[in-house]
Amino acid sequence: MAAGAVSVGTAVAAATGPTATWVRGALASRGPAGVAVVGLSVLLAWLVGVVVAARVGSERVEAATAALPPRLRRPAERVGLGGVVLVGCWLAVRFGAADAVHAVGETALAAVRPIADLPTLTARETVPNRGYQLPDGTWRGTFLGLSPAVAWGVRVLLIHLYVLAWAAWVWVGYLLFRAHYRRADWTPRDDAVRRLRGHRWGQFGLVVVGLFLTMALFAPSLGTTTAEQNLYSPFSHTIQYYDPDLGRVTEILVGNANSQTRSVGYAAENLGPGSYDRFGRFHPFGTLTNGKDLFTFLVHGARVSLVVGLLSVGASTVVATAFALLSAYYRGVADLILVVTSDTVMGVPRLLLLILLTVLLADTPLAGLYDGGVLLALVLAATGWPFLWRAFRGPSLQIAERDWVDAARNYGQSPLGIMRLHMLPYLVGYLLIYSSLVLGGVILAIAGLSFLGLGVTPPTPEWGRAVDMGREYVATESWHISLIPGAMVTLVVIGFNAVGDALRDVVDPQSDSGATDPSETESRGGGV
Amino acid sequence: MSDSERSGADRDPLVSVEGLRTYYASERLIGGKPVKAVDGVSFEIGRGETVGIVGESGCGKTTLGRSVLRLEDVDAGRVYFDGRDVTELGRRELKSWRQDAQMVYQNPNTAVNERMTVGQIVREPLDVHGWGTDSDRRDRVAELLETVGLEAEHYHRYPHQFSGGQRQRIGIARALAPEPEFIVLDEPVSALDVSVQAKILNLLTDLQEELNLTYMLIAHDLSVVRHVCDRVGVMYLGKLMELGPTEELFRSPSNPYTRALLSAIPHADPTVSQDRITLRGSPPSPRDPPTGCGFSTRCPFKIRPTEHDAVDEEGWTRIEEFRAVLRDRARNADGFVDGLKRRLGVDDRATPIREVRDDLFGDVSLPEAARERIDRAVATAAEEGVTEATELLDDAFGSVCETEVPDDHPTAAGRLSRCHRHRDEYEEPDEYRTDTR
Amino acid sequence: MTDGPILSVEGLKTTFHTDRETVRAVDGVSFAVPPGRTLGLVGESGSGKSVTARSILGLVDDPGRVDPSGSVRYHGPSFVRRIAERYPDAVRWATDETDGPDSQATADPQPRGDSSPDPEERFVTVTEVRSAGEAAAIETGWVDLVAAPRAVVERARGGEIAMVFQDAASSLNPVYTVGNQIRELLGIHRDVDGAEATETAAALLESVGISDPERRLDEYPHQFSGGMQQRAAIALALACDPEVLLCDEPTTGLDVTIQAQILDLLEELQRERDLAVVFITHDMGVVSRIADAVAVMYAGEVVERASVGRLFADPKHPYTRGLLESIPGLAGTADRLPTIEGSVPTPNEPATSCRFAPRCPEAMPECETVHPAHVDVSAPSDAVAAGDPAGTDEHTAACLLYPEAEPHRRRIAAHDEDLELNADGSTGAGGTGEGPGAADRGGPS
Amino acid sequence: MSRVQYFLKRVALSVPVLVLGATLTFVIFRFGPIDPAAAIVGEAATEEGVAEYERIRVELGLEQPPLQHYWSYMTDLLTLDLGQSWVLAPQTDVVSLLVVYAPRTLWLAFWAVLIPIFVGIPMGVYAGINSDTPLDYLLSLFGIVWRGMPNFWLGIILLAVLSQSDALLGFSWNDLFVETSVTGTPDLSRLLSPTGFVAAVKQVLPAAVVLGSASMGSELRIARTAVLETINDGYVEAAEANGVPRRSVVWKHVLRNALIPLVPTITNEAFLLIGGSVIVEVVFGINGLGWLFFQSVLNADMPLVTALVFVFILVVVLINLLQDLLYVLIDPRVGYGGR
Repeated sequence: MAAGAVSVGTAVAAATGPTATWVRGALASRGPAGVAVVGLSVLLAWLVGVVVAARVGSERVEAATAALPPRLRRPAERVGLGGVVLVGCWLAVRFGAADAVHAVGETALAAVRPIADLPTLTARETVPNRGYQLPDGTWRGTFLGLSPAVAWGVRVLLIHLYVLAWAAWVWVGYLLFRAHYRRADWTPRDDAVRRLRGHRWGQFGLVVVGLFLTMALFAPSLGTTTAEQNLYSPFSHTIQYYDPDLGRVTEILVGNANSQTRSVGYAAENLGPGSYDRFGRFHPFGTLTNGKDLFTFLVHGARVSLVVGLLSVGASTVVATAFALLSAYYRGVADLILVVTSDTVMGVPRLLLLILLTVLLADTPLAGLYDGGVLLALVLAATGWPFLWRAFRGPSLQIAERDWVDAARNYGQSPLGIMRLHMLPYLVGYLLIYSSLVLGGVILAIAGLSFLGLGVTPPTPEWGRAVDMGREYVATESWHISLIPGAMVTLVVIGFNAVGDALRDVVDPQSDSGATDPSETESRGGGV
Repeated sequence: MSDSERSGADRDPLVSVEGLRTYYASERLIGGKPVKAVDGVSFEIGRGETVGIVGESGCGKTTLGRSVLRLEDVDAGRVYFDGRDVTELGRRELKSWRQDAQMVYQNPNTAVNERMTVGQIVREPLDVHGWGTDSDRRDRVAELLETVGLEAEHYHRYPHQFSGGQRQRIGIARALAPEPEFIVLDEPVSALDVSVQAKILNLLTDLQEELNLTYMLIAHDLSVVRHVCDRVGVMYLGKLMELGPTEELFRSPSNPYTRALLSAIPHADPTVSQDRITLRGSPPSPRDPPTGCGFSTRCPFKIRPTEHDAVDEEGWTRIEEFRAVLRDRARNADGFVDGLKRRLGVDDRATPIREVRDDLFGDVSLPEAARERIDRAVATAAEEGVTEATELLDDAFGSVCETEVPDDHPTAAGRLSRCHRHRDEYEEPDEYRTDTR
Repeated sequence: MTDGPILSVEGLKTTFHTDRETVRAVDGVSFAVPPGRTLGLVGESGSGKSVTARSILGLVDDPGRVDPSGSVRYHGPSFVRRIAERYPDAVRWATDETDGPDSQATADPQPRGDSSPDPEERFVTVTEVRSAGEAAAIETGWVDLVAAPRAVVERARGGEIAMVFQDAASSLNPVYTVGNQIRELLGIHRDVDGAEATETAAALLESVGISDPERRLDEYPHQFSGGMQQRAAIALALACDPEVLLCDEPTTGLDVTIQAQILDLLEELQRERDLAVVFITHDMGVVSRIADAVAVMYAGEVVERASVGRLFADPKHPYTRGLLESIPGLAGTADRLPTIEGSVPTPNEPATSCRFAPRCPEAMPECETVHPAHVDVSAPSDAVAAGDPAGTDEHTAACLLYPEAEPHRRRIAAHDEDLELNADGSTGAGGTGEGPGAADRGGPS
Repeated sequence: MSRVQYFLKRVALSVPVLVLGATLTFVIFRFGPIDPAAAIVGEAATEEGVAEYERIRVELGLEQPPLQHYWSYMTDLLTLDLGQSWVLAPQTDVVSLLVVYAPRTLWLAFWAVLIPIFVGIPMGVYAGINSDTPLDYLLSLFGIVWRGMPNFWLGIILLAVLSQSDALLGFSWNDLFVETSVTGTPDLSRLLSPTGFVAAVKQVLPAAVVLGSASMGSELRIARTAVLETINDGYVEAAEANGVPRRSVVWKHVLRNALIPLVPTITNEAFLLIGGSVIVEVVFGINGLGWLFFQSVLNADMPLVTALVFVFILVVVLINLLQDLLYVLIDPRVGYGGR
């Protein structure tokens, strides 16, 4: 222990000199911005320190700060600890620790990759659906020589069976665990599960969400063709088809083929749902105005929506939960500051803020990540947390009033411990409810932005863009371009809302509806 | 006041409270008055003793209990625990002291965390204070559960699976876990049915004997207090009105409020004929307490100004009621909207003060002097305002009860009562009461 | 005034059907209240007191249902007369004179079976008709509020039987002034409105002890203190001008000094208006203070009935005894309070045994198999001792220990016999006719 | 705390929101990734271009030290001196732009708020009173679907249907009552003449229906829940026990209380409309504020963008205050105790 204290002491001493210079420099050269940077660094150090102190046990650091007055001791410890950790991290980055980690990771991946590369039952390669039809009507290259539609159908079926099997396994496993391994013979969650079993509307929502998740997770296998080939770089891939004019199998660039399979509103140039094009390609939902396959576009679009949605909802939920716990536990000034901040963010209509921020940040490096997806997620999270915080604040305040929180304070539980053990578990229900409602809203918002040509950049597929493409053709032969993606957005949003409703009924049947108000607006992501 | 008067006769004090004040800040942004929840309370609790604090809702008894445990921010005063000043403790000392003083809560539904198993609940204080090893803690929890009349097998059950009485036992087990010396019992049985109540009270009594605990029992149910406590303090509007050994206090209450409170308890025996005092009105808001003695607005023993000796009992009742109406109106007239209404002359719905007077005094005969004062107040209310009229009446009919805060008066060995009537120049409450009957 | 009760409840049963079980919240409750008297209905939580009160007014919400085998008889003569006139088909004539021409002239009934095929549907019973010259008037009789159609029950609400709830704060509509709410009821039940209604409303508020009533009329419920809210709720009930007042724990949650005020007020109002009061509470002290007679409820059943003096002086049922002994302060200064083991069961099976048996210190094997019936437990000597030499004071208990004078076997047989007799009869005290098979079906799932 | 004090407190709380909101626009303007002056000048490498760039920087106050600039910027905004547009409509005052564009959006928003209130709430109340009937389920389903449908999608479908109304509906939308086109900006100059009024309403109606569709769903659901909850309240039972007829229970006691949670819903929806107006105005070709904002963002007309954002914040703050005012009027408990 003594050694620890000494080392911390030396580290602090060593850090003091350069830090002081840096602080002075920062303050002098950058004025208010410098002050902000210094303040933020101290805050960051403090936060890291709190986390570290919870793990390490604070006795070791006590010696180093013994000289300070008692009021300052604890924050100083935290900042000191955090500083040490941060400096350590910086040194590690500076001297190539990251490379080492990277190398280790690569080695590990290399070991796993062969296993991952094994053919799977649901893979496109196992059940291929791409081929060409000879004049005698037989198909080449497809699974068992079946027509592409049937082969594709078989694959879709297999994937869904696979997912179903997983779900069944999880459910049976849970029941077994509950019956044989869990020590408590009853938990509050059991009641929730029982209520869910009688909740038809929620089950409908779960099925819809399940289908959506399957679509996103298995997008590469579900599509009739690959995204790489059909959507991203059609001019770097070729396909074979039987050309009746030439009377033989010919190769053509996918891009060139696409230009001949466009759907632009009249019978001569339209490929509706369930049709084959002249290159033997099957289009379950028809083609887009640029001749690309709508179904493939949609399944990959689902993936983008899901990733962006989860990222943004995850980020805003974490922020909102932390803020809700803080404002409910400390109240007073902390709460007031958060009220004003969130009111300010909510004061700008959300969609306007989204439009503004996506355009503003379009040229920053952030926008390059995941074709603008990461930026979109961050913007959605930054504009969305106040709504969630509002929703969590009420329940948090109620929970903070409970006697058990008081009792925990009375036997000396720390504020963090109280928030984690005695408040957070009660928020989890609300967290799930609002997250699912918000996810629906976020998917709407993403679609709305891409409808306006913002957000995720082409050619990355996004549902809203398909709706936009088909705008002028709604009343024509090519109605499918707008209608199908729009209907899917609607269905998915309804699905997530249904899950949210069900969770609300299931988690807390007596919950007062005061909490329902924000959800009603939140589930729509700013009026899209 | 000597210490022996405050504490139990022969015990050394474990907890002593001196001039404790706990105010809640007003929710108004500007110009709000604080709620004086606890307003200068002093008492001592001897080791192994049970001191009861009784009072009606809103009198500050729960806040007092929480302030003693430092669960509320105290505005003034000291709380000594075993000679140490608890209000001065730093974070670390406070945390370790927290083991010694625990609390049992009123509502069995909110007292324990329903997302944790019984075992986790009882164990948590042990975890927080790093008590023993993991298996030590388990054993201790099992032992505690059995101590409070539950079973060790209940470790993995959730509170939902228990009845109100059993949940209360869980709460008690949790309070016992850190081996405290002192427990604040905040209405531990008031949410329970009578038959369950009795069991919990028995349990608490047994535990006290077994573990040599010191209790501070907060309750509104006087029969519970009478059954359990060695000494009782009666609270009204944040102040201790009377303090004394239970039996003596119940048998011969000194303070007018205690008398009224005791006489209001319906006795579960119809053959006992009670000399009932029914108080008028409800307790004033602690945000806006009366000047002088807090009980003066409802006190049937109130000292009356000598110049109105001729007014009879019925006359006084009416006068007090008239004053209450005016006070009430004056308070409402403070509001912005009402002020505006009055200025615009829209406020015509409320009966003019004159009619109130006619209603109240129409059928009683008052001496000329008193009647003259009242008429003057009515005129003032019409000309200047209700607040001015109220002040006029205060001048005319007010007494020491409304102007001076009474001190604690020792009324017998180990007993204190806060009432002006204990002063030499006035009749003692019991003398007064027999007089007027 | 008449000697008979104004409200009598016979074998009232209310059940709640859920997916998992059927809870017999009220299981064969009987009692009667005469005008000007107060019946105290006491019991611990879950004993079915409040459901009883709600069942009387037909206010039981889904999934609760009042079993048609029970009856709630309201005897108010003018109401019986009005309903008999309004629903002539539904009148059943219980007396011999019913066949006489007088009665037909009275309410123009067609008491023959032809027009009203099902006697079960006749919810108005007339027992006595007084002829005064040409017109004859129904003197006594009752309306069965369980069998009566909804419209009749709704007419009885307020004007005949009004109710005061436990939580006054929530039983007053927060967005209307107190005056508005009183005036509404005055308009419905007394047909007064305008300035007259305001005056009456102010008088009502004054009569429940609210000073400066005219100003208070314009205030909203949240501006009243807890005690005043309860007073206002009582004023609302009184605005209906009822004959019977059901008070569902009106003082629970109030401070003792305020409780004393409310109890005083109720006593005074009862004296003034000759109200019959059913006072529901769990507080033995309050009952002893306000009630004339007491019915003790346990798990949906009344286990003991007596005048208040006799019940407290000489409780017979082991449960009543246990309850009284466990009140702190009553038992003197004993260190330990006597307690009742166990807790109140949920009555989810038909009663084929004594529901108190598992907790009863005096239980015997038969308690598990025989459902006790109410037997008279008042010895004449008791009556004299209790200052009621006439012995009119009913005191019954549903326990196999009684009648005490009988030897053990005769006693059990008495309860058993009673039970069979009830199974044959139309209304039973316990509803035990279904036998053990029903118990199996109703078992916990 | 009285009701007036409650309201004053809310007003006081909206001041920091307004100031912080304006600060936010300043940060975007001054420190945002887009240099406003560069965006106005465009890519001009010539000397003239550089001079022009410098001139605009001075004009916009960008050459001042940040704090000084902030001060003048804030005083301008808070005194409603909103500056002028540079790219979209060069040398035009923002205020004069607002005078042209805002009425169209207001007209649209007016109908988009009104339609849900008069369609959604009655439906929800009906569903709540007759809960668990087939009609209730049907209405609830409508509410859910309405809420789930994206505005842009509903808009283009409605456009398609109306433009083909001859074939699909059997009548021509364009010629119905008065002649209008399906898309386009309503003409608000002739509102006072009957035909002008009808034309203006008809012109904006499809857009308003689309814009209000989700609100309609929300209000339906909230009204239903509110009614269901109110029906279970103590005073409803007490009123029934005291013999208040059912009609009167529903109309007097239930409805008034059920309205209270609807107030925030309606105002919340109202400010969602501001955001939604962008999409609807783009789809229906209405030259309103939403359209103006969208164009100014796309053209990086930063002075106009920030001025518009401030205007929107102002509107939201006002709507919030309106909500509080309605609250104070409708719920006498506001400001007392916990509320």
